Amino acid sequence: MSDLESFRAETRSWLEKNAPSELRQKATDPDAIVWGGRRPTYVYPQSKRWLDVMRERGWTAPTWPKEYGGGGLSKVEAKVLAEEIFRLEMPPPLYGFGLQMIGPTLLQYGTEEQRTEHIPRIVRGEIRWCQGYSEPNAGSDLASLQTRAVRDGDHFVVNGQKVWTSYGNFSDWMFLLVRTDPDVKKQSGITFILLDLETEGVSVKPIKLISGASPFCETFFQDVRISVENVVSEINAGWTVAKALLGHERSMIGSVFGAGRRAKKRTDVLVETARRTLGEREGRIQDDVQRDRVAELLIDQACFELTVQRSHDGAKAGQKPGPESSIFKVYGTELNQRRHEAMQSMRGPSAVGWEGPGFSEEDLQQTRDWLRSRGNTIEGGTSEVQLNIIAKRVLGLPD
Amino acid sequence: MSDLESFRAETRSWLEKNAPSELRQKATDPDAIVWGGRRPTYVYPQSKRWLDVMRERGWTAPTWPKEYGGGGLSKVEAKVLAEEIFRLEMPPPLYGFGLQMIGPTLLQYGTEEQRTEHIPRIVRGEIRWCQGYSEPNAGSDLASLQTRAVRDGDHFVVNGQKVWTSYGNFSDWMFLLVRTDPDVKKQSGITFILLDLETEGVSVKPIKLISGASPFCETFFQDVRISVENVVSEINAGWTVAKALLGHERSMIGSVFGAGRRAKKRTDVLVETARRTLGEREGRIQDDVQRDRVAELLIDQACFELTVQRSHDGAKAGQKPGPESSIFKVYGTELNQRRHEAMQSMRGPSAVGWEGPGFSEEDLQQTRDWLRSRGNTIEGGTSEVQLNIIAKRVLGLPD
Amino acid sequence: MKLVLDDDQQLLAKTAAELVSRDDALKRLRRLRDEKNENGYSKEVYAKMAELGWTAIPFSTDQGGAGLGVAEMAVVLEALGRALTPEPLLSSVMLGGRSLALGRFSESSWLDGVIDGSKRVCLAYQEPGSRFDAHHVETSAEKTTNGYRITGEKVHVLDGSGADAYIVSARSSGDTAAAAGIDLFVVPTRVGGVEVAVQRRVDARNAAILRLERVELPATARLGASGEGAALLDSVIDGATAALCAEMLGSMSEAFDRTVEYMKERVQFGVPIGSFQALKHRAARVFVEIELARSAVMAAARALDAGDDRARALVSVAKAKCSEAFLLTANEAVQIHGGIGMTDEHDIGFFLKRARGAEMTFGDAAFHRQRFAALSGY
Amino acid sequence: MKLVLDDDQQLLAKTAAELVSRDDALKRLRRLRDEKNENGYSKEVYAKMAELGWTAIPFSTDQGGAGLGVAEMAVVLEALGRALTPEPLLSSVMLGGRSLALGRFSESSWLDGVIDGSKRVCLAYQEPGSRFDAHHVETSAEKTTNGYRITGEKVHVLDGSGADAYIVSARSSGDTAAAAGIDLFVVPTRVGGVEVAVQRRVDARNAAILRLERVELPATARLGASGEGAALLDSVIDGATAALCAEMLGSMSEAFDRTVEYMKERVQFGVPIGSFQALKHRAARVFVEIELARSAVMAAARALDAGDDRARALVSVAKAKCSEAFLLTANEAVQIHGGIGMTDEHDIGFFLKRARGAEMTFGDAAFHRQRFAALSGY
Repeated sequence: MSDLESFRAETRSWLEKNAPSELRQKATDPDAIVWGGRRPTYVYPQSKRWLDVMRERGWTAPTWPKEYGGGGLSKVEAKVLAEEIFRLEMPPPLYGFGLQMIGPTLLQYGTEEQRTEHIPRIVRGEIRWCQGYSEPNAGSDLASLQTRAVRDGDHFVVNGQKVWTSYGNFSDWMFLLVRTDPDVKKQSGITFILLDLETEGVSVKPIKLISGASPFCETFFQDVRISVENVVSEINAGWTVAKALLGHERSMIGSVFGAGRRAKKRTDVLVETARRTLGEREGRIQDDVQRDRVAELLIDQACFELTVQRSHDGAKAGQKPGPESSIFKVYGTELNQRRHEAMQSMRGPSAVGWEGPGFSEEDLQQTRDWLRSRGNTIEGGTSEVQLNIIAKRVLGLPD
Repeated sequence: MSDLESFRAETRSWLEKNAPSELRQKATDPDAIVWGGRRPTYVYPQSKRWLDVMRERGWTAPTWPKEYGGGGLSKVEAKVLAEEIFRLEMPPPLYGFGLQMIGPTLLQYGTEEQRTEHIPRIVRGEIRWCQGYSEPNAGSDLASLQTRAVRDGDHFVVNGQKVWTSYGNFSDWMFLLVRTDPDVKKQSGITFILLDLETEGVSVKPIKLISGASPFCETFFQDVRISVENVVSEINAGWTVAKALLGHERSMIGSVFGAGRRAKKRTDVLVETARRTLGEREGRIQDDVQRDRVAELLIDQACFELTVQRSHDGAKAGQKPGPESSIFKVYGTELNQRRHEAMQSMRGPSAVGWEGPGFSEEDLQQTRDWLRSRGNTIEGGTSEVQLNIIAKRVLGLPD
Repeated sequence: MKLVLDDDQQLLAKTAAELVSRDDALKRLRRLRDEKNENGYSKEVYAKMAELGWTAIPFSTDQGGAGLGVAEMAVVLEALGRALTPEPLLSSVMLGGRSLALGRFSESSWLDGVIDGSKRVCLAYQEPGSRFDAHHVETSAEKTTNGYRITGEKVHVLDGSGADAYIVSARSSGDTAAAAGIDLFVVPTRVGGVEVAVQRRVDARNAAILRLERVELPATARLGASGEGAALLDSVIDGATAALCAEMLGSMSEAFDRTVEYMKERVQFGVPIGSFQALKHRAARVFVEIELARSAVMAAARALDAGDDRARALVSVAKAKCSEAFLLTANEAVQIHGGIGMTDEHDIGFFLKRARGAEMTFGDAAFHRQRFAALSGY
Repeated sequence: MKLVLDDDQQLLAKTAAELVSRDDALKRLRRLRDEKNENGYSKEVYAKMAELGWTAIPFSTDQGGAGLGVAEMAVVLEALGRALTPEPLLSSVMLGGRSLALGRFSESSWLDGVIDGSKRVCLAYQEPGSRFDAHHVETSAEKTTNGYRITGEKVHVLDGSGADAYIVSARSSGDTAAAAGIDLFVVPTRVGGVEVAVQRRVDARNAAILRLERVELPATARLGASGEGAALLDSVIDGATAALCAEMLGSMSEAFDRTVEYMKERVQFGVPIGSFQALKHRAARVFVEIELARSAVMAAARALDAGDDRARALVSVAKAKCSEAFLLTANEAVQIHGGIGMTDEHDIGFFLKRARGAEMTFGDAAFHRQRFAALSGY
């Protein structure tokens, strides 16, 4: 038995013993997502146990170094672990911007002190992170951000405002971009810094969306003092760090609409909605016009998933990463919107429901999801920005 | 009986007597179009008689002044005449750029001598005109044209090249734009001038299109001498004349795809093609998906025709003309393309025919018409230029 | 048929635009929504509209109306649509009132009330299983010795909360989707067996579910001759559809104007975003679609008023085009507004929600394409 | 299934790209078209392809082939598609040859000839009434004492002019569109009763009409077991469809690259037209579509080679996507090239014409959407 095979066997038996059976089959259940933080919540009580056993082994971040509490697994081992978790259809033990975004960034750009302070707490889910990038006047043109940080001894004093902070009201720390030099080219005067949101002068206010939900916040800074030790990389070198992180965010958002179980579920929901609302004969959607539209969407979905797969396969085969993140972002989000528009059409008069009575829970949720989907092509870099990136970086078209 | 009623009665009886019966019902027959010129051709022999009797009365240009050979009719009388011609489904007695474009321009901008020389010959169909605007490096950016005209006494000496001259090889005179001052803003150094194509140094070469037809020519000028008397309006003021004429061209092209009998015929061809290629049941197109597409196209067609009508009704009611010509150009041409794409889809494998055997005449013609339609969004100002115009002039969006 | 506003129509448009500019309807709509107001409109503003004579527009002078037509109603509703005005003009006049008028209802006090704005009469014709087919009627009308006994459920009753009476479609014979066998009945809200439940719509408009449990009606409650119900319903809904299209036209025009304004103001990368050619071209295309929609709306209204053969087909042209043009406009409006367009605090989202609500009223584009094809004989 | 080229496939791609870059196929295609050449390809170039082993690719080593698959054929055809290369690799290998191989044809000299390039065998399955339905077969196969008697007409026979033999679908029983009752037969061109007429296509590719008048065939002329014809036809056409998609992918990639190049060169208003954002965004969208098409083509070929359950559905995904992406690319290419793109003298129009020709081969996007839906069970 090879090392990898024995690793698989051990992992499997360990999971069989330690993965709470109540969470199995819940891989895509949004309620099974655990965000951690100082005030953690668990919809399913077993989620806490699942986090506990996994973080003990560092398996919330399987490939991160052991010295910072990570799993220390090789890529192939981590893949085996993922497959075994997938086999049981377990949800991930922990999720969030700490694991997905700031953790890898600190491993790449952080000081030893920063890593020692933050990485273990991310791995253990003790701190929930959020992102402070956009501002009211710095959307697509992010580099024009105006939140000022003025040096005062060993501290920066920060004044300004951030918007579109996902779950800012539930988070403990924020990584943010501040302007430390207003007199140079806009990209050159930006610093990437870390902030404990319990610091004096920070206030957070949720933003209500057209869908009725409030997943984002505005964050205001009034004379907030941050130690210079919290600067990641150099002062005024924040744009480089931010760009690395943005590419990561784009693929995250794109891949959410891409392959895997979520995509499968989305496919099923579309077909089921068509059958339910338009009628079926032996499973065949009755309305030929809408059936054609469903097929068109699912062909595009298949092409998109295959492109995500091709990108992964290419990366594994050592090909240089291409413009995938922009492609995935622009296409994945628009595809999701087209899917929601199609389902609204299929649902007919039932698509106008906001609250009961007279509308099913499913109808109400689909209406809100449709409205939410309109934001997909705006957040994380608008479609227009992605198309600009493709035109410039891939096609080499002139400015 | 009012004057107008008696005019109608007289016109009707005159037409009954003089309109050759062989041409009745041929209002939309392309073979019934007469272009006139020094070497006129008549597919139907009766077309010559029809032109003769009409031009005697100046009714080839009913509203033009009698002193230049026109009909001298009022707008309402001209409308009555058009209705009576329509009643017999007669083709127009004469058609072309003389009547449609250069004639009205000379009436507005020409000198008395120019009018006396050219207008009567246009009315009588003795001279066929063509347009010399575009150049290989001056397409959308027409004002960058480079054909040089250098003053030499009472003449200009012209050197350069024009492209996209419609029917240049069948025409007698050309109205063209030449650069008379290369040292000022590009729009300010252009002159509008008239040229007899039999002048020494002019050569004309047809351009074969992807559809196989050659309705356009390239025209080359080598030391061509044109008397300064042929300048229309002032020297270096040609851009103003050209713009007036371009607006006219746009509405001409747009309205070709707009209302009236041609539109009706296009509608019928689309529905008939659908029934013929996809099958029908009691007239209903069998394929629901394509039927939906036909309905979508014909709804758009109806909206477009109604917009053309609204523009005309508005003009009659004294409203200032709006951005109609650009709207008609961009939408009418794209609609025609969409219609051709739809018919290609309906025809399936029969859509690939270029010559017989195995393809019907109708199939072959539709394939060539499809290819020809791709040029509609390029000629007469590209769709992109029209959209720029709408954005700037109508919406007031900044440069 | 002339596709221009005559002098009287221009005056009407001006009056309506003035009322709209004085009265911040969108603010009112937002407040009523947040308060979960059951009626979803202001009685005072509606009274003002009645005072201006708008509730009388499409009724003959014999009936106490203004003797005008759908074209004039369209002029007013386009102006109201600009501000997403929620007052129930469309429902009470074009649906309720027109049903009473076309059905020659004997008890004239109802139509009088609609015309002077003191009463609201709503049309209850949709059912849980009917989707967009007005001839899908499961509600039963059982003949009794003195009249009829009605049982069934109606949904999506526009402005149905707080109405004084309902025009209810019910079936005395025939299959569920047959045109034959349908009659329309006037059912006052206070009659026994009537139950009204408020529905909450995405566009914050007033709507209700109407449950009729063995509702006893006299024979005189029926509109028109027996069996005329389906034809009556078709006529009434066609008129209301043209009027709704005019409202949609106003709404999409406003959403578009706000977007173009925003494109001139919003600066990114040091320039107004309206200077970006890709956005310019998209805005120009939206503009063209709205121009086409305007022509279709004007034509449909005038064809209905003239009793033109093509009227029904033109109503379908208008509704198909307006449904798609409004959604396109609203989607582009939110996208171009960016993040702020996704917030409930900003008004532009109300236009997106209304685009969906209006699309699903009287048939969406797909439905009207099919209807247009059928009416055109292919 | 891995969506990457392995080392051997990369080498094959390189070889094919080299041949294409040396040989100006588009110029040849134009010349052959203008000469009205009946075969529409160069025998010398085809011989060169056979020499490189391309005609042997998808056949097992037992049969004298290279033991490779559709994925490798796709690599070669993508390269050929870049130059709109007209040589009959797809028809003779993927249609004719694969029919012989899968049908286990007894007379091995035919397959040998296909593999060494000395013979061309074409598939004649379409009929005037069949549109895209390969099971629509009116051509009759009447049983005789010694074999079969075939009568019927086949159209759109790819590369059918100058072929040495045809695989003909014919029906011995069943309704016109039934799968049961179809058989495939090998019909040498020189057999009595066979008449071939050249068809002229918009894309200048070789095609023919085949008329069979009481053609007498021995029993051994049948491919596979009796009644296997429909299944055999489906398999062969699926493989050829995936291969055609690869060719289309190459063609659209080339049309796109030329357009992007033109956008960088062509100056209007003092700047390259590629600096206009509206054109940039459109080019970026075309790029994305081509990327998606590439993934679908690779997946379909690999699924076929692996005998994957999803193979047929993936073939439909690929053909639907490639048909639309190629047309989109070609339409945008002509539009962006402007006037010059409309001239016969410029090459870009050949891509537009080929987009249409390829779309209508083996089913267009609408056909494959329906097939995909049916295969997916909805």
